[in-house]
Amino acid sequence: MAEVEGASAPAASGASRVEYELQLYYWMKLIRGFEERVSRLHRQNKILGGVYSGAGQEAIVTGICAPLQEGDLVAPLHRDLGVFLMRGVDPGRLMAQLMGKETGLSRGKDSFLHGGDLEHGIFGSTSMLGSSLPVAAGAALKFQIRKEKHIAVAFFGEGTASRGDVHEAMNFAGVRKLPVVFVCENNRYAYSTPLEKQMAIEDVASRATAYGFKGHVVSGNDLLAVVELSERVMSRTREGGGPALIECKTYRYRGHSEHDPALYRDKEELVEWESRDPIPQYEFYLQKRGHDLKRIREEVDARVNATVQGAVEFAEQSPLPRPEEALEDLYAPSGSSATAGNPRGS
Amino acid sequence: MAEVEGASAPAASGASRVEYELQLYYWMKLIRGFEERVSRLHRQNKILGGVYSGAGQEAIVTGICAPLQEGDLVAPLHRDLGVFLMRGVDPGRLMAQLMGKETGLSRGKDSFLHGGDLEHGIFGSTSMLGSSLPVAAGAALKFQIRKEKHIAVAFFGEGTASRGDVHEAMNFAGVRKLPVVFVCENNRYAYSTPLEKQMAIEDVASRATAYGFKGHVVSGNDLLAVVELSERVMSRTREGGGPALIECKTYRYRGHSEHDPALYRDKEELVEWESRDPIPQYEFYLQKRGHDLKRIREEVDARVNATVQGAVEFAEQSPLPRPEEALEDLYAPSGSSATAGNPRGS
Amino acid sequence: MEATYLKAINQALHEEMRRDDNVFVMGEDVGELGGAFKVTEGLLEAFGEDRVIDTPISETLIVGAGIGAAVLGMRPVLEMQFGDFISCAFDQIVNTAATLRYRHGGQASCPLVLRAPSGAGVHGALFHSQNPEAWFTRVPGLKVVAPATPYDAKGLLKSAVRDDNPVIYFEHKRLYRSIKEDLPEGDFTVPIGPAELRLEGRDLSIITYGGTLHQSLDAARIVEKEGGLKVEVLDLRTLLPLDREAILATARKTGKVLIVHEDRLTGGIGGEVAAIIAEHAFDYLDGPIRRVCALDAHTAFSPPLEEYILPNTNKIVEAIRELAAY
Amino acid sequence: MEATYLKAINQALHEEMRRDDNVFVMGEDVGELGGAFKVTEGLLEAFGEDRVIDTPISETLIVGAGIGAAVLGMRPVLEMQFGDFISCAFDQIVNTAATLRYRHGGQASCPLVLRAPSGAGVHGALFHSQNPEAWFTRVPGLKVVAPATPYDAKGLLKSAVRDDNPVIYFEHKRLYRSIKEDLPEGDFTVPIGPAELRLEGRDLSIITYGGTLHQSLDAARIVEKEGGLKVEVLDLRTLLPLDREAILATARKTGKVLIVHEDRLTGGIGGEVAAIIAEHAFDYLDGPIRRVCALDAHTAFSPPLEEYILPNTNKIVEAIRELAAY
Ligand SMILES: Cc1ncc(C[n+]2csc(CCOP(=O)(O)OP(=O)(O)O)c2C)c(N)n1
Ligand SMILES: Cc1ncc(C[n+]2csc(CCOP(=O)(O)OP(=O)(O)O)c2C)c(N)n1
Ligand SMILES: [Mg+2]
Ligand SMILES: [Mg+2]
Repeated sequence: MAEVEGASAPAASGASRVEYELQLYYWMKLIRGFEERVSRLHRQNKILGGVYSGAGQEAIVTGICAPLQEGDLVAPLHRDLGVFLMRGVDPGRLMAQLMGKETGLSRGKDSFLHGGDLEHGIFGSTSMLGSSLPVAAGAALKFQIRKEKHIAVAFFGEGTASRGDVHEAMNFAGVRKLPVVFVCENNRYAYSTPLEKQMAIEDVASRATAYGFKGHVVSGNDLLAVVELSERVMSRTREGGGPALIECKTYRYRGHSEHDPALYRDKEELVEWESRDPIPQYEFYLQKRGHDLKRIREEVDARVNATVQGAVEFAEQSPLPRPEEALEDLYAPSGSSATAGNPRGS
Repeated sequence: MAEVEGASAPAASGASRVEYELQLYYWMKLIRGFEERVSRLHRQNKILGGVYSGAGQEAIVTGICAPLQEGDLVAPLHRDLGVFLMRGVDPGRLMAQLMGKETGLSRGKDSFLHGGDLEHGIFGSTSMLGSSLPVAAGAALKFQIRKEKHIAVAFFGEGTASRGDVHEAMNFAGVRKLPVVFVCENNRYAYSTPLEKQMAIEDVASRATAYGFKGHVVSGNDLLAVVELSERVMSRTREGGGPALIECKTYRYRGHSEHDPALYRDKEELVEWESRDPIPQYEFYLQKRGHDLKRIREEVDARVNATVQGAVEFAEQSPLPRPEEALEDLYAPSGSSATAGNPRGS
Repeated sequence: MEATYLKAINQALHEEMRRDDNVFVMGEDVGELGGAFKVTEGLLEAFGEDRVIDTPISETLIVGAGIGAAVLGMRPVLEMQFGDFISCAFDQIVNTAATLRYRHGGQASCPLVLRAPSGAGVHGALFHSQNPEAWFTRVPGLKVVAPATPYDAKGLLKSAVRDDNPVIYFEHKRLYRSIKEDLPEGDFTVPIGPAELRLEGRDLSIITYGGTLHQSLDAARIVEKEGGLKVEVLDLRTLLPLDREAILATARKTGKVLIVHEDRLTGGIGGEVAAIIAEHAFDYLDGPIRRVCALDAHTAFSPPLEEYILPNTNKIVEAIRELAAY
Repeated sequence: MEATYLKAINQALHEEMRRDDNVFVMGEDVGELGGAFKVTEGLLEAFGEDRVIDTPISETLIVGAGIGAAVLGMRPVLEMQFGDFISCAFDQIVNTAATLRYRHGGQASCPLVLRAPSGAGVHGALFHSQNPEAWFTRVPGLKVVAPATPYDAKGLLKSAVRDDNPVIYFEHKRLYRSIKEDLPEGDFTVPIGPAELRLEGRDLSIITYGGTLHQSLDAARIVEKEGGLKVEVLDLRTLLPLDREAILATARKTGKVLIVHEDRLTGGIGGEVAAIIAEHAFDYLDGPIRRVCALDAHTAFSPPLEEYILPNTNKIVEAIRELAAY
């Protein structure tokens, strides 16, 4: 059985560590700021279709993505907008993606987070929950076959854990000891369905043993704890230690999507979880570490605002795709990269 | 972690228990005798298509089906021919099924064990391994909704355990505490694929904890142990104790199908397992209980031969279906049993 | 009483559950939430947790368990939260359910309904806009319906619940709240099978179903107004089995056939309909059989792309003019 | 060198794996066993465990993991042990793989091959006889091929491996050991796309693919012998995209079209082919477009039933006679 892992100070220290910790703060704030703006734009009808907020869960994406390296592959799910920001996708292009603009990741083809960006190591997942876990296992298989020191990371919700795809992926990862880390964001609800209707156990992480690897539980609202754990787990996986499952306990602030008032939830529960908000928790830590929080917060807020504003402006000024582009990008030009292999023989 | 459960004498005793134990012996021998004949008929081209022998695994079907009651639903898989015999399907009709005759369970429509017989509580599984587990869960759901004291039983191989369907079914069974017993016949191979390429753990049973119920491991070649365990587990499930998983460790004597010489296996391994054959083991037990084994064996062999011979004769004399029947039984007459519900209101 | 398409479905569920306590509803968030679209609203309150079952996110389980309950005499009405996710339950539908009776020598049946909210035009993008019907219309043992009006939505759902076969029921999301109709009081059904002539004509036939029925009717009115063309509009309603007689009757009557559906051109049901006509009404044809369907692409998200891909009234009007002039 | 259909596939795998070390093979029992049909025989010995991967029984994983490796530049050749089990991987194929490039704004590709042994006539019954091709030919983003000869089997597989799109490769089980052909030495490919005229004629066109090509050719020879009828036989080979030009050319040339496939009538590819002709070659038609296909049932097991359901040379001859007399 997995136990909740305690937070401890990050492994490295010194000046670069300080900078790194401030950078984590910026990321978490950027994600929150960006998503808040997205919700607003949705209300203003400037973003159409389904919008799924990760508000309250920012520490997870931040802590999980922080130790990633170039060449790693991540498959985010619908609440993981932060993954795009942290992996270096241009905020403007991301906002353009959400608005269905030509400059978006999918050039207007798909909505919200279903556009991927392999240049930044992001696999765009379909809506079919859980289907990205086999894909992540396959990416890890490539790293293994090629003896590359990369890892694949797949995010999924505790509701998604019920899908057969998740089982098949984890089992295969266990058998082949693949370099893949599965990250469960357990926010206790899947749309309206509470945890106890989703599974008869408390910790998704405890399923890892059924596949022959280790499951870890961590408070998903405690950025330090998430970072510390993900650094440790990922470097083990990267070094050939095989797959791992990290379960982050958290809570979804908003409705399932922006259309959902979430009346099925207890208001008390929300208040309780808001009191565990990851941002003030982390701010308290920074203060304890001797930072001038007020100054930092102002600075970061200004940077976040500017970045988000810039992204919105870029996206709004970007053109919509031309209608005929609907028929583009369905197929790769036949054999275009067939010669990119390693031709041997004649 | 599940541990191997030790065999002990069956719970009940007295004259009826003695008869019951002899009946178990008959069943096990009948299954072996019937399947041996099937293999032979296949070599003689009297049975076409895929034939999958359960030789070596007879104690499992026998021990699992023994405590079943009328009204329970069983979903056997490809190696569980014995389920049909034990549930009271006429051996002649079963043989006719294998020969594609009009008198077979599916009237010649499907091959081997894909014909079901709901009259005897047998759901005919498709070839798609694992797909019968959600069905069994659904049958159990019906028993639960209707407050009937029945159980559903689904057989599956350790290879099948890798399918997503198995996960979805077990998870749901756990959540709803359904009256369903999952029975894994772990014969260490799935076609040519050995256990260690199928999963990174030793016991399929240990997965039950991931779904909030208990997994049991038993020697599948020890009929007494299987019976004792299945009686205990099933009566608990029947009384509302929720689902359970029973894993029976065993070995497949023959190739994957009758077409397969199974060259990928070590011959030593086969010899080792043949030395654990369930029939002599159980014969030894009967002897210890004071039975005149020689007499019993002769009697039982004679009964088995007569039954099998009768079945073959019935099947061989049965007509093939008429060609035009190919278009029958695709659809139920519309609404034929719609009134069989419990009409209320106007 | 006037009812939206959505309300009509909801009413059918309430009434059928009241009529027969073998009927129960199962799916993701169908209980307290009343489903993502509120189609199952009020059922939990009326019938309790044993008959309105929230499942984990397990499409294969939903259908598989529905089958298990159905063979034992229950009448499950299963929901895919979006029709797109039907792909996750594909094997259970096309293999377990569709072959069940055949495999059991006619001694078992599988009376389940699988509701699948489908269709585009709501900015749903690739995975919330699909029209999966043609994957299933090629599978014997299944029935497939796709109502286009509140009346049919209610009547066909009732027939589906009472049918002893697995019925896939495609309800078009865009119609949920956009169309209303006066429904008769009391119980009524619409039989599975027969198509419905929505508009009589003589110059040209449109054969359609689901979301594009309304666009087709609009187009027919436009061309009549502008040039007096009398277009006949046939609503298939049931997609498996197809109403071959009605299809052939309208083709023979007008001699010119335009097939319209929101599903993609290639591999859509239109191909099958065209083939039936080209084989059995060949001598009556006065022009090519034309199709107005979604283009052969995924349903893209951005409005200019989605609009370009999907059929609409204008595109239908255009095609009518061309075909009429042939 | 003479090779069976099966051997041709095996050769293509050996040669492509030798040519490009991004190519690897993955599926159930593809390693030591060499696959249920021995199609992957010898690969493990030649290329080792990293490139010939036995998986657990997890069809969704096989395809999903193939996609994950493919987007990173590998070229997986995946095997479904029987094509029938493709239903268990359905979502990954039609949603993850087929939409991948579209969703990634053209900046990603998914060069995988999914081999699916399909087809009936081997006493395989309901779940070892299926012809699943038409489920996939309606999905943009996929390519679908179905070779009917050893030469095409080898050449199309090589093209599929080198193609940057997901290609579903249907190989007909009945052909594995029943047909042989002299194959040229050295590397050759057959392009994905073009159909192949197998027999020139003038009186009537048969359009077919896969297992029924051979029955169609036999039928053409029979009717020529008996009455001098010149039947043209077009082998589609690639089912997505269809070779519309070749289809229309033969239809325009002979004016009478008979479509033959082993897949079921309703919802088979024949409907789409007929629709293309009825729209674009209408003026050239001298008779109804006919189809000889499997009846609308599951492929039953018992020989009289299976025979009744499946198309065969006699049924084709019959249809040719009728259509020719029209
Ligand atoms: C296969 C599938 N079934 C259903 C849905 C509809 N759906 C979208 S999100 C969601 C809830 C997901 O819950 P969880 O995995 O816990 O993630 P969360 O939304 O809580 O982050 C559902 C049911 C889907 N997208 N895919
Ligand atoms: C979904 C699916 N994939 C593959 C197969 C092909 N197949 C039939 S039996 C078998 C091996 C099954 O192994 P296991 O579950 O261990 O049962 P056993 O045969 O050992 O009794 C395979 C791969 C199948 N029938 N269904
Ligand atoms: Mg959740
Ligand atoms: Mg096994």
